[in-house]
Amino acid sequence: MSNGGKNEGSNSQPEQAEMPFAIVQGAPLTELPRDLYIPPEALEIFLEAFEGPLDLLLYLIRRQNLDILDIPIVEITRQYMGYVDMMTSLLEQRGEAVEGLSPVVHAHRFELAAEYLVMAAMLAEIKSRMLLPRVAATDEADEDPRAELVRRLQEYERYKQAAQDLDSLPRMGRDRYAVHVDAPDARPLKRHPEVSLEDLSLAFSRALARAEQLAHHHVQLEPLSVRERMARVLEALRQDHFLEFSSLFSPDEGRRGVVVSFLALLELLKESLVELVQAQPFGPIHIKVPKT
Amino acid sequence: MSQNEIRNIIEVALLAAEAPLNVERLQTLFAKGDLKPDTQAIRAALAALQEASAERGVELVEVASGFRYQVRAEYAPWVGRLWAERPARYSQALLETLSLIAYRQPVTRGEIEDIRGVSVSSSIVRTLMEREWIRVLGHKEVPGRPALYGTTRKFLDDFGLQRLEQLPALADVRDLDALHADLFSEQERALANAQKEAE
Amino acid sequence: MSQNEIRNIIEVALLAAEAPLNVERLQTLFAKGDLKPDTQAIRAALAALQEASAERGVELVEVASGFRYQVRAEYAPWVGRLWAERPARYSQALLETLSLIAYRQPVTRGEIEDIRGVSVSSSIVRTLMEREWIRVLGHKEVPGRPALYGTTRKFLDDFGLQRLEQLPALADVRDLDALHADLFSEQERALANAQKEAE
Repeated sequence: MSNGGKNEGSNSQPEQAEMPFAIVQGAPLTELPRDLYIPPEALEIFLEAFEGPLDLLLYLIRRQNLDILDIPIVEITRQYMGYVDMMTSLLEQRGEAVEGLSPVVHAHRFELAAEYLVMAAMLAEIKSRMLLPRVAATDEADEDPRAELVRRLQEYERYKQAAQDLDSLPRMGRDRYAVHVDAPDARPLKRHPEVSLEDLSLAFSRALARAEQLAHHHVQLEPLSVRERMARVLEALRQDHFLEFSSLFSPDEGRRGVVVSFLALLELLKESLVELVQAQPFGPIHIKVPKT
Repeated sequence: MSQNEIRNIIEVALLAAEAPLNVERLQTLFAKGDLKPDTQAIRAALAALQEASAERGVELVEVASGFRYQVRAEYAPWVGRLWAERPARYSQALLETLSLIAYRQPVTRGEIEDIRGVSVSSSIVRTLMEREWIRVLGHKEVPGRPALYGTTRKFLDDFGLQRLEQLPALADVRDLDALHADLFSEQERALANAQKEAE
Repeated sequence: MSQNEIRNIIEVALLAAEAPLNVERLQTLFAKGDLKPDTQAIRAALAALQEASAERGVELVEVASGFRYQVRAEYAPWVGRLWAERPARYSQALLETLSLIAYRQPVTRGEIEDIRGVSVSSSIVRTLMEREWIRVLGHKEVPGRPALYGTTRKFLDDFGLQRLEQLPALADVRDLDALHADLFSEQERALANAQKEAE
């Protein structure tokens, strides 16, 4: 990019380039880095402005016409080591709260600075390998040392662009707003758990199994038809308090029905749930709820 | 700015706002450059919006702090279904209690507790009552007059049964061979014989 | 149940719901007794509602998890005035991380860091999780079992998308030669040529 055209790549250029970068010691800092060397007083700000060494390198390549071979690698490395020392002593001296930043934040800065350092080291390696004469026989293994860096830069640039594209999509809460209408009269519908017949009989068998484990227990069970009839008689008594004995038996139920009704009545009597009353010999028999 | 636009802006503002908006607040949405509508114009727009939703499920109402859209009362049940709570599962204790009421009705809480060997919590009974699966058939005439529980028609309906006898036979419920004597009373055998004769 | 009623019910449900509703969910609002409309009837009602709001400030759109009413883009500026606070702006670091997760899912934090050349702070991951834009899809079976991240349905909803494929196309690898040329000077190339000749 030897012509360094102004419009070129302006999309991928950090916004910060057009305005004062930061105020450092009272003076606006508008100068962007010309190489990988970052003035120590602006270190934090640079670390914020760029998303890392790849981002900075991309910027330098696109905007500053960076010539890698012109970078004084030795000097930069020395300076980076200086930052590392400085930050370490800062952390040690000031302990927990440094300008409102937690030690964690400082540790993060430290980590970032280290990442720039790794980049500097990588560039130094590339440069040294380029300068050394190649051994002819090892063509394949001895790949162009720049290739890996170029590949990484390209890959990073794609996602840097994707991030901007993503940010320009209309977003809920920023460009689009949800609408909402209250329903003051609505109550959440109460849904009941489903129970299958199988669940029910399983629960029953479990209850019975447990009852039998209690040795003293002797669970006696009448057929369901009898229990049902017992329930029906009680239900009828609840309404009328007084039932005629013959009303329990309905001819159209057949013999089986009569037997069931009779057994139910016997069971009710046995459990003292009903009383039989006969006012006079051979008079009508009545069923009623016992008085206590 | 057209009347239609003023109306649309007021509508979306009311729909997007978290709380009711009054006329003054609605007016602030219009910058001076927009040919700020006066309160009369805002009121006219509100009236037009009210009319426009006459046939819809939402209505524009005025409450203490301003105007708001809300779901008409007639449509509340559908919204309630939207918020339907995920049903919790019933506890084993509840299912056992229900099965004992079904198979042993009429039965008191004490009798259920006797069989289960643990107490039956009131909340279980309440839940089963609320579900309309059980009902009180009467009271046992013993001290304390405990309620006698039985199952309901709804219980049968919900379990796809026509009669209680269609509940799985005890034979299916568990391995009966060893326990046969315990499970079937003399009465049952008598019933079985009677049935045989009838056939 | 008339078509108009079905339409009104769907409209209030969409307006009262906190999140988009899909056709199946809308169908569940109608109990069996209501002569449950089929999916076609629901879709027809949605189309009618879409048409009915053509002239209004709200629009009915379909996003990943279903249909929702939202303020039409043209009316967003007025609605924005309702809130004093500006909507959140996200850092480049967060957006880069999010786009890497969106385009490369399932992806580990380490893989994101490899591409970005810097570590991904935990607070970014936490923010994205809190927004419910990303989720853990599983764990990569390598030492340390790092979490594999992917985007959520809500991510698509919030960015107005129905499917991941609707994301802007990822740019092709850019002008490799140009980048290469920028990176390395003429001087360097001369050196490389000299080497080649020497070989």
